[in-house]
Amino acid sequence: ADKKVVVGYQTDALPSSVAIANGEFATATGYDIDFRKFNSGADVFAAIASGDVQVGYVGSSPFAAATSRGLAVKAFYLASISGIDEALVVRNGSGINSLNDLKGKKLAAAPVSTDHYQLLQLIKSLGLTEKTVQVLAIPQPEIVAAFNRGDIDGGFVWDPALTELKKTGKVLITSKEVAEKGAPTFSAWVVSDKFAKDNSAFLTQFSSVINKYYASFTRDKTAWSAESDNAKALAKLLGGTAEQQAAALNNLNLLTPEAQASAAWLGGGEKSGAAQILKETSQFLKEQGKISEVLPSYAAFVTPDALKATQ
Amino acid sequence: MLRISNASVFFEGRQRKEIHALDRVSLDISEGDFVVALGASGCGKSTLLNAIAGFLPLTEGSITLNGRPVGGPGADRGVVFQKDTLLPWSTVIDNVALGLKFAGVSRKERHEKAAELLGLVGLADFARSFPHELSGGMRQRVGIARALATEPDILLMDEPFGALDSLTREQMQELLISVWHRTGKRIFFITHSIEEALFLGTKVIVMSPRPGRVVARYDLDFVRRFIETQDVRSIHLSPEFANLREEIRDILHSDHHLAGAAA
Amino acid sequence: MLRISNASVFFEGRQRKEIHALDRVSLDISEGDFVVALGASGCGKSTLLNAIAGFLPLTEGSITLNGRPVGGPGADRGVVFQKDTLLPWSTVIDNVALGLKFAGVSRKERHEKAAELLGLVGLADFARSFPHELSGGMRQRVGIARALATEPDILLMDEPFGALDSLTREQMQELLISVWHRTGKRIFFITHSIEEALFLGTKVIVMSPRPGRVVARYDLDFVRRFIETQDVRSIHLSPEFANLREEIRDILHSDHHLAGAAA
Amino acid sequence: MTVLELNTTAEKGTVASAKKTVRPIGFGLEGRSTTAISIATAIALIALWWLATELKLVPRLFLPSPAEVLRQFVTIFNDGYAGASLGEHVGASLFRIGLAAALAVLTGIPLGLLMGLNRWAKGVLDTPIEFYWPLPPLSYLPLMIIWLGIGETSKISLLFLAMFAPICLSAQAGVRSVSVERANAAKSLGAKPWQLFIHIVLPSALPEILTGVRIAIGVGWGTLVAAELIASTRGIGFLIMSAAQFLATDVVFVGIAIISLCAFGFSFTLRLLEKILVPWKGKS
Amino acid sequence: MTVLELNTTAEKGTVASAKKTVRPIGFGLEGRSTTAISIATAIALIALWWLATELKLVPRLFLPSPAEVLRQFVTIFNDGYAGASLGEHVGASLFRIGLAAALAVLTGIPLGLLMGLNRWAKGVLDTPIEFYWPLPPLSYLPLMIIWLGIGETSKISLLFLAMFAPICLSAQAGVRSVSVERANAAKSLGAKPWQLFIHIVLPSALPEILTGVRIAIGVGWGTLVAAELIASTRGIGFLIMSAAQFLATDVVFVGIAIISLCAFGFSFTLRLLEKILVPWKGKS
Ligand SMILES: Nc1ncnc2c1ncn2[C@@H]1O[C@H](COP(=O)(O)OP(=O)(O)OP(=O)(O)O)[C@@H](O)[C@H]1O
Ligand SMILES: Nc1ncnc2c1ncn2[C@@H]1O[C@H](COP(=O)(O)OP(=O)(O)OP(=O)(O)O)[C@@H](O)[C@H]1O
Ligand SMILES: [Mg+2]
Ligand SMILES: [Mg+2]
Repeated sequence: ADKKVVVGYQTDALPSSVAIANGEFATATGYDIDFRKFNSGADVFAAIASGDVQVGYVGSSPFAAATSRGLAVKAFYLASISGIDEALVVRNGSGINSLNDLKGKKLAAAPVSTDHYQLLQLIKSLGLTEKTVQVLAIPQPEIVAAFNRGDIDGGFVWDPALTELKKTGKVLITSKEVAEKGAPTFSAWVVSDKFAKDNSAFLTQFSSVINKYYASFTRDKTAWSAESDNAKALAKLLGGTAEQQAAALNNLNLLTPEAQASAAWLGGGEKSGAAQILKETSQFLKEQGKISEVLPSYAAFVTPDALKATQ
Repeated sequence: MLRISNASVFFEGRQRKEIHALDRVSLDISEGDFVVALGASGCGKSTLLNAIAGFLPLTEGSITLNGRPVGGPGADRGVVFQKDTLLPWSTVIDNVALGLKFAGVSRKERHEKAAELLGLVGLADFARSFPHELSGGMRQRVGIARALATEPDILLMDEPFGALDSLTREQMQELLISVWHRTGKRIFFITHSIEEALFLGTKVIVMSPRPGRVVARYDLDFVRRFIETQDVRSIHLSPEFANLREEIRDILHSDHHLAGAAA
Repeated sequence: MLRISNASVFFEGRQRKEIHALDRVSLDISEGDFVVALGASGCGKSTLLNAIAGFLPLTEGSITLNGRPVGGPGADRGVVFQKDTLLPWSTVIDNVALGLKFAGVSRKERHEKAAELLGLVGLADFARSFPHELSGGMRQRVGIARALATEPDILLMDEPFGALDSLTREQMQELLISVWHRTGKRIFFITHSIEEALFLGTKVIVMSPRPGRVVARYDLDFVRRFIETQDVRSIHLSPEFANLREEIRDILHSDHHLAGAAA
Repeated sequence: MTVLELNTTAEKGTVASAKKTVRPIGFGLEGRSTTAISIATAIALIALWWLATELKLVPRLFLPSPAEVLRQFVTIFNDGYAGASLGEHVGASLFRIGLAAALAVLTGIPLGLLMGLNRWAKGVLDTPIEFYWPLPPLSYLPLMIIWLGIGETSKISLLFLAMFAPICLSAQAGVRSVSVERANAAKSLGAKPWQLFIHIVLPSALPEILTGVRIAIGVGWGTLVAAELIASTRGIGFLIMSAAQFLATDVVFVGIAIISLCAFGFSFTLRLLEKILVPWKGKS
Repeated sequence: MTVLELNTTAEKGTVASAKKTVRPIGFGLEGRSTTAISIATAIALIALWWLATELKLVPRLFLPSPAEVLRQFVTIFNDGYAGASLGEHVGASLFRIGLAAALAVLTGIPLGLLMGLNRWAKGVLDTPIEFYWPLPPLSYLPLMIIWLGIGETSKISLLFLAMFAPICLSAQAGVRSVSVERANAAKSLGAKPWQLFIHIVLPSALPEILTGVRIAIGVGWGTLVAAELIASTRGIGFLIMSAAQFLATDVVFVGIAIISLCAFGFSFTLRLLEKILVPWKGKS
């Protein structure tokens, strides 16, 4: 393998992560792949901008922030879209029983996560503002600590924090439901434009590997149970326990390769779902004063090419 | 009474050799005594003084003050050091008033007292100067004023006049004699000047080095004679004085070629 | 030749008053001169020495060495300080060898030289000790050995024998005279002992304080007489010596009540 | 041997008053001001920054131009950022750092001195300090929240912990530079232990303590972002983090500039304090 | 006035050799060991921890019991964690800290001393140091990634920056404690500027420098997690953060314990170094 590539990933549980652990991405593409773990999408983008990382896994919120600032990257594979793997959990005894009780409460989500975006969107859709509902942007371990202590009333989180919060609280609304209310999100594999231009074959093979694992996951539930080798491999790679990983996988909302490549998600240029979500997210972030510009079109940041080539 | 009995001190030297700095020295300092220690450089004078002051434990022997063993330093024994130990961050007057401050004397009172003492040692003009702005001799005089300020029972003075010119030295000697005479304080005084020792001491001990021991003791009354007559010159020129000077000189010279040179 | 012309120094004192430490002092130190400065405490002796050494700029006047103005300290002028300036982290022998180290002399050679000098000042046994393990007088002798080690053209010595007992002092005086005689070095020497000044100096300047100025100068040859006869006692007892001593004594005493006391 | 001159008349008559005074030639800097050079350097650095952005050596995203940062500063100054005005951000951070620093100074100095003097104090306190101090604040953030909540207490505690150790360590080291002779002199003048402590040990150790405080304040600012990760809604650290997460580099730069300015103010005060409190340094 | 005794015979005859020697009564601790007290304190603290978990004062999720942590340690020791063995994690962190510390010492000490001595060095370097040093590493982490990439360079640079300033600041402060007289003495002995630097300034400033290095190493460990946030694949900071993401508090505690242990090792070495290098402190 004389060609080198550095890929940034995060600790999300995805079926394809097993291929990171067992080296299948490398064998399938023939590239020397250096996988690096990042803690947030913002860090991934910083690394892509430095030129040290060519391919990365990110959520739609940091993606929107980065592209709005002019970073030349493209999403070539949608790893997942809003599912029930992320949810707003409220603390027992917080007095929140429905969405109507949120006024005057303290809620939290991890900074620049899609959760944070969805939580803010949710509040807006309820006709509330950040003046009436306090939204704290804190990392997940800290959310769990503050939740347990009773300092916050709810948290919009994913696993393992989700499982942890559910022990003393209940799910108020899931990410999927918020998406249906008009604030969809996704997570995607992105590639820097520069690298994409000369390495389309790599991206195709990379996508094929993901496809293979996603197919296995939808087909064969026992191969992905808590006792399975796959779950153990994930735990070893990402941390946590096999049970945590298996549970997290089950809450994913995955798209088929065909659906992704269609005009609805990546193939529709400006009208494709991913580009739309980016634009909406950017608009929202601008309203929030987090970013200063919204581009007229986000079509340049999505491409169905790699996926089409796998079919 | 301050009683030193059989005091011995060994220091740890280089290469595991001990340095025998003080060898079974016995000495009593009673009410009204003005004891002067004389001896070659390195013979243990400062070591003896440090032990009395409580800065140094003895290897053997004991030092008691009015019957109780000396445990550590205390305000009952005022010390004038061979080395400059003024506080660089305090003005001269505050340095002199330091002991009074420790004793809880009010600022006004202690400054009055300190100013008076500074006048006595000829530094009235330098009350607000800092020690580093003084000459070596002036710093020494500040140290003397500081030790006098608290009026300790015993004054321990380590070559206090070593850095002074002859005139200032004579004036300081007279000042010290008058303080001693007026208050009846006990004084333990180190000097390397035979004349000074003879002129000041009611008891003079002559020490010799390696190991540091007392080789001669004298009871003298030149100082009392001075108090009566106030005539320095006649004392210095008296035959007894000259004879004693030569005698002590011989003792010191007979001992060693150069202090410290012999093993 | 070292030429001091009209050197004046003002220090900034407390409350914006200047201290006039040196007032238009002129002095030449030529080949073979042994110049001794004598005067009351605080009269500006150390100030003059510091200016020659290059530690202190002049307010007015100039100091030139062989025609070139003195810019700062240098190895051509060796200094023995009034204060202890030994390096606490070096052994005695390394302290003595410091200047040789600076000059790039090999370790073996400089230790040999330093050991020899330590022998001369009577501290051969203490080569491996640290300064804090020495007595005050011993430290002073190490300082002298250190200044001699680099064989500077001019030796500037600020009360080098102040902390020494009379015996050691005499031995050190003789040592210094022999060094001076053997090498023809120029020496500028500060002392507060009239006898020492008369015995050592070929030129003696007498200074008086506030402002510090030269009030008398003498050309003497007692030291040369000593070199010929090696008889200290006869010099000290000679009538010329006694007369001069009284004369200088009178000059010093006539001046002030207590140096520094007058405004 | 003759009296050469007894020039009591020739040389008497004092030189006219109000003379230029001299000082012993110092060592190193001794009073000479470096402000002009520092300002020149600052200007040069800003010019370099401007040049780098002008020549597009670095993508705008990662090194905004001075003009952009200034513009962003004005915007934030007028409109605030992330739900609070600039004043509120700065005020919140200054309050936290200031309070934590005050607490660290008030506890760190006496405890450090005590540890330098007393075997028991040293033995008992050494273990916990050596243990907690090198721990990365990020690693125990959740613990701080569990124990102290998400309010000001935990943020200030975190800052306090970061600042306490450098102060305490330098106070300890300072005690070792008290000369034995000076302590002995004070004891002979009748100093009780607490007087020795206040009048000898403290001033002797002061230069080292002040260095420790300067370092501590730097460490404190450095920990600000970590502290304000704890569920903040305002603070400069919070501002920087929110901006960094959205790759708003210009806002990050505004935050950095503000921290620099504040830190510079602190540092300036401390230098002044050093000049006032320890003018004798190097002269003892 | 008569000679009382000339007891040259009575008192001569030396006392038997190999006598107990004495030392001047020191100040503060002076050599008395505090190890026993420290160990007792450590044991007491662990007992307290055990008790707190036994009585369930804090949820297990946030304060695992000593036994659990020990068990987890054994597991990690045997199986590694997050794709690397324990040895690799520790090795990677020690390498980074060690290299950064070495660089900081090698540059910080000479530059700091130079800044204490030279007006130009001070003027030029003061600005950038005063500027960067209080900046929270987390705030410029993204910039470091962008400028220096995600390799070892950016991690080591971050640690270096954190450690450089305390060392440089204390070296600067150390210069101010060089006594003018001592420097003058050396100059009169013919010391060239660089000799003055090496033989007088450096040893005089050494005690303060060593304190600075101790503080710097603490700061370095404290910055480790931040440094290893940058796309690491191993390192104790990485281990802690990975574990924290999964709320694996027992693993976090293992990481904390390892950091404490390593830091203790460093600190111990430095104390030893201090004893060897500056035995004269307080005696000059
Ligand atoms: N750095 C300084 N700042 C202010 N005044 C000073 C300074 N150094 C010396 N002086 C003053 O200058 C005068 C002369 O001091 P100098 O040290 O030259 O005296 P000296 O003749 O050496 O006295 P001694 O025999 O006591 O050492 C004194 O009045 C002293 O207070
Ligand atoms: N702390 C120490 N460690 C080791 N040896 C020491 C220590 N202090 C003093 N000595 C040794 O003890 C001996 C006596 O020293 P001391 O200071 O008592 O002499 P001294 O009579 O005061 O001499 P001087 O007149 O020169 O001051 C010397 O040989 C000295 O080297
Ligand atoms: Mg002595
Ligand atoms: Mg002098």
